[in-house]
Amino acid sequence: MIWKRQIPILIVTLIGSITLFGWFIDQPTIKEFVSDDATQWFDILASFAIILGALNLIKLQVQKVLYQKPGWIYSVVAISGFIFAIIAGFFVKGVDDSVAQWGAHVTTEGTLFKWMFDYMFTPMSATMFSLLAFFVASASYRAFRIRNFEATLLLVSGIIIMVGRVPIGSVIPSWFIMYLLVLSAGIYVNVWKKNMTTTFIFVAVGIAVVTIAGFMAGWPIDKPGIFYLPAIQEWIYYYPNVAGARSIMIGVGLGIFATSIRYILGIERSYIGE
Amino acid sequence: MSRIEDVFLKIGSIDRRWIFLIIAAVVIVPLLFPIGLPIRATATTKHVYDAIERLPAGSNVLLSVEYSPSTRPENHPMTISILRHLFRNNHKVFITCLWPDGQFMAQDALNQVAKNEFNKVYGEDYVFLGFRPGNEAVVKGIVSNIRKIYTVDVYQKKIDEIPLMKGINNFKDFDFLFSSSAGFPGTIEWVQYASDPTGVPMASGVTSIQVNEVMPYVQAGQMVGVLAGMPGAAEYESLINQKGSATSGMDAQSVAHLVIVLFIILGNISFFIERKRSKKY
Amino acid sequence: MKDKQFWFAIGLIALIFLVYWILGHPYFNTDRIVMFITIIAMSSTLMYNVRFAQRGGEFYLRPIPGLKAVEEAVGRSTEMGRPILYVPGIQDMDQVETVAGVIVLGHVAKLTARYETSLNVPVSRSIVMKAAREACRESYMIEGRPDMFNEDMVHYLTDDQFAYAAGVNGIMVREKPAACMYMGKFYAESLILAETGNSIGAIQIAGTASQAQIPFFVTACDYTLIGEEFFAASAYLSKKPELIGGVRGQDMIKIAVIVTIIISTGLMVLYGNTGIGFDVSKYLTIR
Amino acid sequence: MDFSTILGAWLSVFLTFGVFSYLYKDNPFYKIAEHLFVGLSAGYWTAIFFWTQIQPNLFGRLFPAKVYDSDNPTPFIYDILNFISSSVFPEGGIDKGHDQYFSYLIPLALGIMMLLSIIPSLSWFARWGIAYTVGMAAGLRAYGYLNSNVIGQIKGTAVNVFDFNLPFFALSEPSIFNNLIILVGTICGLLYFYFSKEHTGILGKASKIGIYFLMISFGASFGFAVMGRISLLIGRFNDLIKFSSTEYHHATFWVLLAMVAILGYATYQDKINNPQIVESAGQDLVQEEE
Repeated sequence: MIWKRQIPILIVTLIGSITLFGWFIDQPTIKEFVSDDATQWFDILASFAIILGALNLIKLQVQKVLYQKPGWIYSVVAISGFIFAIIAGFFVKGVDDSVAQWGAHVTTEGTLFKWMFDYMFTPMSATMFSLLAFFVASASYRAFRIRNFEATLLLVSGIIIMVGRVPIGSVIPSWFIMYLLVLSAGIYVNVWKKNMTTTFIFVAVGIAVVTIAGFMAGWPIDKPGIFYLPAIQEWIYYYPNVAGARSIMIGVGLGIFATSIRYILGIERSYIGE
Repeated sequence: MSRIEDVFLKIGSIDRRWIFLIIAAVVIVPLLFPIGLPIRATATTKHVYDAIERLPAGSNVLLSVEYSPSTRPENHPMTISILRHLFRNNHKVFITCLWPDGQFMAQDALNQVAKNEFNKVYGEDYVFLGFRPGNEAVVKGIVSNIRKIYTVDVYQKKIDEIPLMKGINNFKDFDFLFSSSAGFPGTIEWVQYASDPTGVPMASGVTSIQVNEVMPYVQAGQMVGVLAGMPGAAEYESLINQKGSATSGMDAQSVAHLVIVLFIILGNISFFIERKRSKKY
Repeated sequence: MKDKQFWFAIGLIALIFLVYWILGHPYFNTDRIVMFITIIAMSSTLMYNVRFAQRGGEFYLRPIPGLKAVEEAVGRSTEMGRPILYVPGIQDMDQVETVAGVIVLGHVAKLTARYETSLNVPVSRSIVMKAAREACRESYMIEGRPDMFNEDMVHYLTDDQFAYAAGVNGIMVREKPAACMYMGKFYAESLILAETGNSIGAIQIAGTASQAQIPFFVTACDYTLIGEEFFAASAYLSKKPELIGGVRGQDMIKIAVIVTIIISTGLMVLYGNTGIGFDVSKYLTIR
Repeated sequence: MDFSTILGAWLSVFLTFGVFSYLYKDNPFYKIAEHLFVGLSAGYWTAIFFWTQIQPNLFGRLFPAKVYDSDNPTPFIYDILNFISSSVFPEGGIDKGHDQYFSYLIPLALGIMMLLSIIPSLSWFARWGIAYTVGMAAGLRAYGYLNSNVIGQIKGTAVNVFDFNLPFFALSEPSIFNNLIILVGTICGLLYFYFSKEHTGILGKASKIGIYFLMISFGASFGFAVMGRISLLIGRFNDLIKFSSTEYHHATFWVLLAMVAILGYATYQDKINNPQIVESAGQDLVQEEE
């Protein structure tokens, strides 16, 4: 029991407090250990953890094949992919020592490992991510709804950012946006007042005002600034967005601080499965 | 009026694979037949450009590459434009990577810019240190003693034999940091463990999805500026007036955005019609 | 660790530090003193609240509106006689969000036991399956309906992200649940799930702290527990003292942060316009 | 254009369309690409993390070339290892510029324990190594997040709000109005996540304003997320267009044609064999017409 539970907790508490108070110690030998050797050990153990993760992944696939679980034929594909990568990484370099020694072969042009990266790893990982563009498109059609005021605020600021951030946004004149606002205000007035004549008058007056102002100002594309999409977009993502993101950042920062302190004090023990 | 509403409802429930085809077409067509819309630089992109312009010639700049092929279309044009800008101003460039794939991305960028365009000398104008695992611990190690983490460069050549590395012991020996980042570890770790504790100015090029997480740092002055996604890369290409893949992608980006905004509006119109009808019954 | 021992230990450490400080605090990086004091103050606030909760102290935590929405959704499903679909995220139990997702599942299982509604929980990790089954069995026991619980309520689909999404979509389309709940850590597959749930007309309630997915859940679902709300809700339901104490401690620290912002702003305005006082931002820049 | 590049291009196009075929439905092409990716990335990570950290910085410090000629006990062990694998342990010691540090036997031992934990009965072996990484990460993050994400943000918000040589209102330059927006938005956003008191009265109004600021922030990240995903799709199509050129023997067209034909034929077969479950609900993304 000591080996499985007390010692890991002791390691977390010991290493955690050394690292935390290591920020404040100016003594050369301790500072050198905490900042250099301890971090080197961390890097080495992080590498072992990734390799362990990879082996666990493959163990899962091997079990699927051994117990003939449904879809085991695809697990054979996964295992052969793993073997191919191990061969390219450790056994077959593809070039002689003058071009690349062992170790540098993982990045040098012409090696089997680089070929595997360019023509097998890259297309699959890049395409996996680009699937999301299709899902976003179909979700924007079938799922993003203006259910309440908050969702409206979210979609409107999202649309302004999306259109204002790309070149086409700077081609749309601010007058076009003002006309759009007059029309949408007209629809709102119509729904609210339920009287066609007042809506008609409201829209007619609105359009007249915008047109006159336009002629007087000579229809500049980006004046008045508050209706020019790139300017609105920049204001939104530089001020209100920063305020919202900052309050989230502070909240998450305090959460991570609290979780880290609970780890160091041994209150939080999820890493050993409790 | 109700016939128009029926049409909207019918559109509202079409098979999602039609939407997939529309988006695919909307992206491919502008790539084959570019429109060439003008690109206007925004403030945060200009701040990065001005910060690098203000650096005295021959200063040491650390360029850290932490993205993978999956976000290459956004990050890679930034890395290439920044490299061009740094080499044009004759700065000394040091390259590290916090992601394993970053080594390949940096290698491609160096082949294209350092070797072919500027034919810079390896070991005197630029050094490629490569990837080290350990996430934020690597950043902390670089801040305290870089020579302990990198005893050899990416080509397994010893650091002591590289002339450019003379006098470089830790992060404070660099005059500026640019991180081309796509997530964890990346920009946030460079701010927390390198730039904030030492005061060395930094800027970053991030994927669009990460922009919101780093904007508070920009506003608080912990970062000089940020290149936000592919539009940010296109703006930087226009600032150093050397067009690249980001600029050519902007037309497709613009058209695709308009189509998605159209989808959101159409979807909500059919949503309102459904709600009005369900209220009646 | 009983109270007396605890205060004795704290007093001893404080004394040692004081003596060390008076002796000229060798090797102490003095320009990080503000950070040192902040860490000590915040840690002791957290520890005080956790111990207060462990000793049985009662805290008032405001009711989370999201949990009311969950109860309404279960009620609606019961009226319509259709099942409830619960997705505890796509990651493993080492993620704090998945642990919170399983705690909320326990609460939902109590409701489905009470209202005799069928519950369907597809998972993508084997350890999550074990934990979720445990939570459901326990809830059905507490509600006195062990007969209604069966193991297959919680079933494993696949580890792969998009194949899991395709599998859950198939369940939604086949069984047409009246309510879909997504509580845990999500990546891009959140879009596929929320969209199909929307197309079958189900009430959708989401809870996650994955910042990139919150905007999509907010627009696609009827109710969303945002970041800390999700953790507070699971702490509230788990009745575990260290979790409730943690929420309370963080609330206190949040108030301290707000007060610090207001005071520093006041000082900066005073100093900026009239020159009285000092430049606070110097103390807030810790090198 | 040598053969390996053309073969690579064709393979890359096949894998790209294999993943894209998921959009039609979850079919064997997608499953092959998906599982190949899972297996390949596991092997890829193992190789990269071994050759960039374990070999140079761990073995490099236990068997450095510097001590190889001296009368040190390690060369004897080293020759055995060199015999086993000359690529990992080259002749004359690992020459990465390290001195010899026996303290690195500790991370080696913890690392081997982690690898052994793959055996079910020894699964707890991994706990010591994981405890070290969890402990250090906690120590680093407690300071890093508090310094940059809390105190740094307080400094960014607490500025001289009423700085009179700033304009009162300006859209994208610093101004008094913008300083107020950030101050009020940050405080109200924080109050929204306050759980110890009922949100009524002033606190209720403040948290209402707070959720509006949060929603604008979520809207911005929504817009950026859509933008990022479209950029990735543009990147993929650029590659496909490149591989459709004559240099690569029009790889894109041939592979696309072959895949559409096979999938079309498979669906046609499904319709013949079992017409009633044509849209096989379990696997399919498409929802039947209501």
